[in-house]
Amino acid sequence: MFFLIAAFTLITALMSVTEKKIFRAAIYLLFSMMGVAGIYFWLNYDFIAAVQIIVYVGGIVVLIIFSIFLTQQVGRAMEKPKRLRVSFSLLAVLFAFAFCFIIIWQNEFTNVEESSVELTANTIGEQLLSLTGHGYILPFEVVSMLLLAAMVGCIVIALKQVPVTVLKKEKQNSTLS
Amino acid sequence: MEVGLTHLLFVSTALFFIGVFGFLTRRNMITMLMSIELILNSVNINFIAFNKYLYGGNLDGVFFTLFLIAIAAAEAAVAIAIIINLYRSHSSIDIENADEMKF
Amino acid sequence: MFNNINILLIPLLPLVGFLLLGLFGKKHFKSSAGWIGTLSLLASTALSLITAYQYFFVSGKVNGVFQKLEVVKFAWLEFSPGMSINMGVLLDPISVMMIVIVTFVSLMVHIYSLGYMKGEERYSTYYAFLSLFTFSMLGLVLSSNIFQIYIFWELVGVSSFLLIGFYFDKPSAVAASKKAFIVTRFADLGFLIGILLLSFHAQTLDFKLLIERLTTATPQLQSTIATSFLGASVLTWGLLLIFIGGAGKSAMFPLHIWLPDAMEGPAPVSALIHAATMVVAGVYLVARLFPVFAISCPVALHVVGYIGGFSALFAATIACTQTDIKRVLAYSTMSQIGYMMLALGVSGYGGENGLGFTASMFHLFTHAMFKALLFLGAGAVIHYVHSNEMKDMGGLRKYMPVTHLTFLIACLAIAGVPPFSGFFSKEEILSAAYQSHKGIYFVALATAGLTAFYMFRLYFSIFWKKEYKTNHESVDEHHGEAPWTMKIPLLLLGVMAICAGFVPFGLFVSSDGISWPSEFNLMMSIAPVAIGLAGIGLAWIIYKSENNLSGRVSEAGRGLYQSAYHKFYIDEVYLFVTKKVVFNLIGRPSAWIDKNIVDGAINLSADLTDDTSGLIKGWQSGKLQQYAIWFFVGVIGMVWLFVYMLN
Amino acid sequence: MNLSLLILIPIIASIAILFCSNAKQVRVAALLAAIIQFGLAGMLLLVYYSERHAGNSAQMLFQYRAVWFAPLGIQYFVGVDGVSISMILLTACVVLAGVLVSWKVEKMTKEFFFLLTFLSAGAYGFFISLDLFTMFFFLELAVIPKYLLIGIWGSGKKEYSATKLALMLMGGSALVFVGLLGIYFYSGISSFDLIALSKSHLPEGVQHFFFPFLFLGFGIFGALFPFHTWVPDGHSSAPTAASMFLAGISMKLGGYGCLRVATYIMPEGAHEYQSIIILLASIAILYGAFATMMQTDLKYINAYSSVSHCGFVLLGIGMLTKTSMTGAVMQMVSHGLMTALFFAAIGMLYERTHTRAVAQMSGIMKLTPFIGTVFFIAGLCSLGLPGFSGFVAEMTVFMGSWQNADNWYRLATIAACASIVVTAVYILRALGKVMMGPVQYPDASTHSFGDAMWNEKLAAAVLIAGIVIIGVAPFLLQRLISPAITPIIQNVLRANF
Repeated sequence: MFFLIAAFTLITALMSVTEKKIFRAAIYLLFSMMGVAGIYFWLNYDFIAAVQIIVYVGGIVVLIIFSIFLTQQVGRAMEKPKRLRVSFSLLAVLFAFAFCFIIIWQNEFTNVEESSVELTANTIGEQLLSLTGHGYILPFEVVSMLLLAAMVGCIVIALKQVPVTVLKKEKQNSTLS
Repeated sequence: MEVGLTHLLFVSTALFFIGVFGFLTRRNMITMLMSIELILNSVNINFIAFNKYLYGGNLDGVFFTLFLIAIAAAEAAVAIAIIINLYRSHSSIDIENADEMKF
Repeated sequence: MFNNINILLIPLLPLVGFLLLGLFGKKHFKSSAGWIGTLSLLASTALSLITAYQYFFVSGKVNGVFQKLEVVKFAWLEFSPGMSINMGVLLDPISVMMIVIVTFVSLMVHIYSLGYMKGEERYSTYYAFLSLFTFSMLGLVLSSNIFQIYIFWELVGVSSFLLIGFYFDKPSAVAASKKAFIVTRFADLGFLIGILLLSFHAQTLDFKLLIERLTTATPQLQSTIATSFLGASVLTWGLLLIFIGGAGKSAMFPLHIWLPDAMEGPAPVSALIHAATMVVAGVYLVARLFPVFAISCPVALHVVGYIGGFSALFAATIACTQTDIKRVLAYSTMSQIGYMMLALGVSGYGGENGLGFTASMFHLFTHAMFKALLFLGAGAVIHYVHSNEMKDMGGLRKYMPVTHLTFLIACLAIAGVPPFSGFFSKEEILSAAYQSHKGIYFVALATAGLTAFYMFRLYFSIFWKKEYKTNHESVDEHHGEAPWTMKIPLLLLGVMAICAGFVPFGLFVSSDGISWPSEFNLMMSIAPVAIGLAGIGLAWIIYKSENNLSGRVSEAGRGLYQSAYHKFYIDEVYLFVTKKVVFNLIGRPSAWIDKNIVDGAINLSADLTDDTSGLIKGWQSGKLQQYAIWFFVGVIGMVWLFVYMLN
Repeated sequence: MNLSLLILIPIIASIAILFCSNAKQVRVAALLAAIIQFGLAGMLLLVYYSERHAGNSAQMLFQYRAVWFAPLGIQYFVGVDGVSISMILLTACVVLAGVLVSWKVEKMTKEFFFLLTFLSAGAYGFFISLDLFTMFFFLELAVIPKYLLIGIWGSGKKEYSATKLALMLMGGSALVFVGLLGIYFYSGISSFDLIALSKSHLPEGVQHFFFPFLFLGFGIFGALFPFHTWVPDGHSSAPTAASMFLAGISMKLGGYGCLRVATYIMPEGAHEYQSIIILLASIAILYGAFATMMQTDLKYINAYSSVSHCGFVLLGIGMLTKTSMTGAVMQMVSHGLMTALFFAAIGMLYERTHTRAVAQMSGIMKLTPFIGTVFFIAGLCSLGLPGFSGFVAEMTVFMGSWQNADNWYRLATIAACASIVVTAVYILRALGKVMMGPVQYPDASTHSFGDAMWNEKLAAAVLIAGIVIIGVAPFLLQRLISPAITPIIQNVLRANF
């Protein structure tokens, strides 16, 4: 079962980065995310898997698709990447992958403790909001702030009207170059 | 064959490098963003796998994953806002066209 | 004892005059400047005469020896313990003699200038400079410290510079003043290094101690003398370097070139500075250090003698051919100073042996009187004729009786005709030379003849030769010979030129301070008088009336005449050295090197930085994915490093 | 006496200048500040004397210490001895004269005077600091405004000159900083305290290694050959007051640093590199003088002569005798006053003739007697005429150098002495050409040839007074400086044995 899910995830991920049509790439990404969620399910981390599906599949990928709609004619093939760069990147990536994996392969992992905690939404929630022990209340707050900041930032960036003069200047620049 | 930590790490490493490959070769900013999402996911898998196999007694990996997902969401939102803004000014989201920040 | 305030006032009064006239002269004392200067100097003269009387006749002698008295002394600048510039007043026979000469001649010149400089635009400035010069000169002769003398040495140099360049809108005057300053500065370099050398070995700068330590035989002195450098003892080097300073100021060959050009200044200035006082500073300096020269280092003294003798003859030769009357006098001055140096050079130390020293000082004294008189007379002539050239003069004796008379007295004095003053001093010099060095004696004798010849050439050319035909009819009606302010100094100096010779100089000035009666040696005086009269006779024949004898003589010795007329081309040699060597071979390359090599290196480093940045700035391409690749490669590389290299 | 006032007043004044509403207020504020500073400096001298007279024999008087950054041992630590006081007096004179001379600056008056005043704060701070870090801080403070002063108000190729000056001086301070760090880490006391450092004997190897950094770094400020080339370009492009500050004060920062920091703390290093210092200094003296001979621009003439004169400072320091070091400090003061006067005179001339080329001027003395006289005095002081400060300073350096008995060093001294002749040549050339000679402007009325204005007269008077006082009564300055040299020379002597 794991191998199936893993293969599915990797293949869709690969398709997603090589597909020429951007919309299809986004769809492949969606599948890849679901594959990752599948791995979480397989590991019995249901809660994480659910969050993964909700945030990634339901949120981020949809956001990406919207932005594609906003900026692109859907279905048109994207410009091809430069062959030199592709081959160079491929070489580098393969080498690095081999390198990293050899390190991992050679490493003996020793299990420190057995899984003893029942992973339910309840335990997660309690520990997330507790002040003592392994409580994560502070990071939780920080993340909340971050999300707020990100939201505000998004609005500011996206809504800002670019001044006309800057536009003109940039046009001139582009025509010049 | 017993599925172990190494297998999971293989998946995450592969995913990571697929993301890197995408990041390096794609010219469209949205697809580059998608590659970054793949990279982030591979990190998440790592966290979860280590938590599961090595530190079963704790939930730290889980929490990091949760936070990462939250941050990824924020990051994606900001990135897309930037991309859209860039699209407005440049009428393109090709990364090759956005090279004003040079010498 | 002495009234210190009086002595201090001697140099300070002119200083006050200078400050007063220099700061406020333009506005407040435009017309009265001359009188202020003259009066302050009159007071100064009176004080110096009083001082001289007190020193020579009342309290200068202790146990029959004239003492070196440090009347005033305070530390002006202390370098290190023992080595300090002490500003002070040193009274000894020669300094007392000098202050009398300086104040007297300066007073004469001040009075004379009242008439001579009347109506000048920068009248007050002129008097300010004169006062400055007088102050510096007095400071120089009264110096108790070798560095103090250097300080005033420089100050007289600069006042000479200012006065030569008084007519500063005349390019020739500017050039002459520059030349005078730079040549003497060059000589002063020697002086300075000499001071450094001597002071290091004597461990003091005060004359009294310096002379004492460098003349008493101590192991230290022995080792100083034994320390040799380039084949001569350090002491010799020091003294010779100091002599270079003196030679520069006293226009000894080959540093004489500034003196003839210095005649661009007003005539009274030439009389004061370039005849009577400043130019003898070199002689004074050697005389001041005379014990050191004579006792510890006779070699250096011989050099002084040779250079003096050569300069005397050399300058006398040139003087025979010059046509500018002030230049003739300038070369004559150089020749006479050479005489004084010569006398010092042949002198020994103490008693009878010190005849040369006494003679030199004696000649300095008489020379100051008659040479100042000659210059002032020449000034009166120039004032009258408005020209410096002999060819514009002639037959002036009828028009300028007073000038004629006094000029004649001075000429007789310098020619060594008895009983005028020059006769006595020259006779002493010649006998001193005869006693110690026959070669120098004959040089001196020849010079005496030449002196008589060229002086009377000058005299006849001005006052006889031909009838005076003036080009300035209208001007002549206005002024007669000269105003009385100009005549009085001429007459006074004339009297001095006659009488000065009768002073029994040996009683006052001697090498070791002990009076000794210099006896008059009749035998010794025959030769110089004869040769002097011969010179006068020759001049009489050639220049008494208009004829072409002079042309024929110069034609006969054409080569010699031409080279003497061109001052033996010394100026040209200097010009070559300065223009070609110093400017083109040192100055220009230095400037070029600085601009191109030193600065070039700096600019090169800047350019290199610029080029390098041009080369590598392409890396900042702005292309995100390039950055990513490098980042990625970097990370991999670092991991590689950490995993495989550092473990 | 509170030394911090010396820094505070210029800073307050510069802030006040920013709030002034018109040019006149700006000028008055700057002048007031300069006068107050001048008064303070004079008072400092008096208080210093009375304190010394009362028997206070501490090395540094009026110390004030406050911790600035405790973890690194950085303090704000000030105090003065005779050397600092003479430098402060010099600074006060030059600043006052500089403000007066630039009375007529029209372009961006407020910014100009702000920068001038600010610059002076840097200089004062540098001279009173006893903590090396504070000292370095003020050193930097005194560099930056110069870049702006030259770049904005300069003339000629000002951008080039300003950049060159700023870069070279920054390079110098970088070297200084390396040296400071070396001292800091190897002294073993982890402090920048100058007094404490001077008593901590740095290991010989450390001294040999770090001395060049410090000396070279400060040497660049002090126009050490061959790093002097910022001097001619910077001086000639700078506006009058900036030239005065540059030559009168900035170049002294270098000399002061070489003496107070490099030689004082690392005498062993100074001894090791003595021959090189002396060689470079005597080259600078002679070669600067010869290079001056060929210059045709008045400001270049003075700038190159500054190179030559500052060589005396380094020579005096390099000779490592008490007298020569005293002479070096005297030369700093003297040269500061003299060169400021020279630049002021050149500035005044330039305003009237609109040229600085020697060949284009003639007979100025007739037209503007006052400026002519000032020019003469500056020139005569420069060629070392007794009665002016240049003479006593140079002679003290010579005497001191001669006390160093090494024959080669004596040769260097003779070479340095020879420069007085060359100096006479170029000064007299300039004087003869510019001041004397026939009047070249037949229609003088069309040129705005007035004689000096009140501000120019006052500025010249301040500087001339300084020059003459030192020249006539050098013992005043000498007695101020000489005791302060004693600790330095003691360090040097201790290092020798």
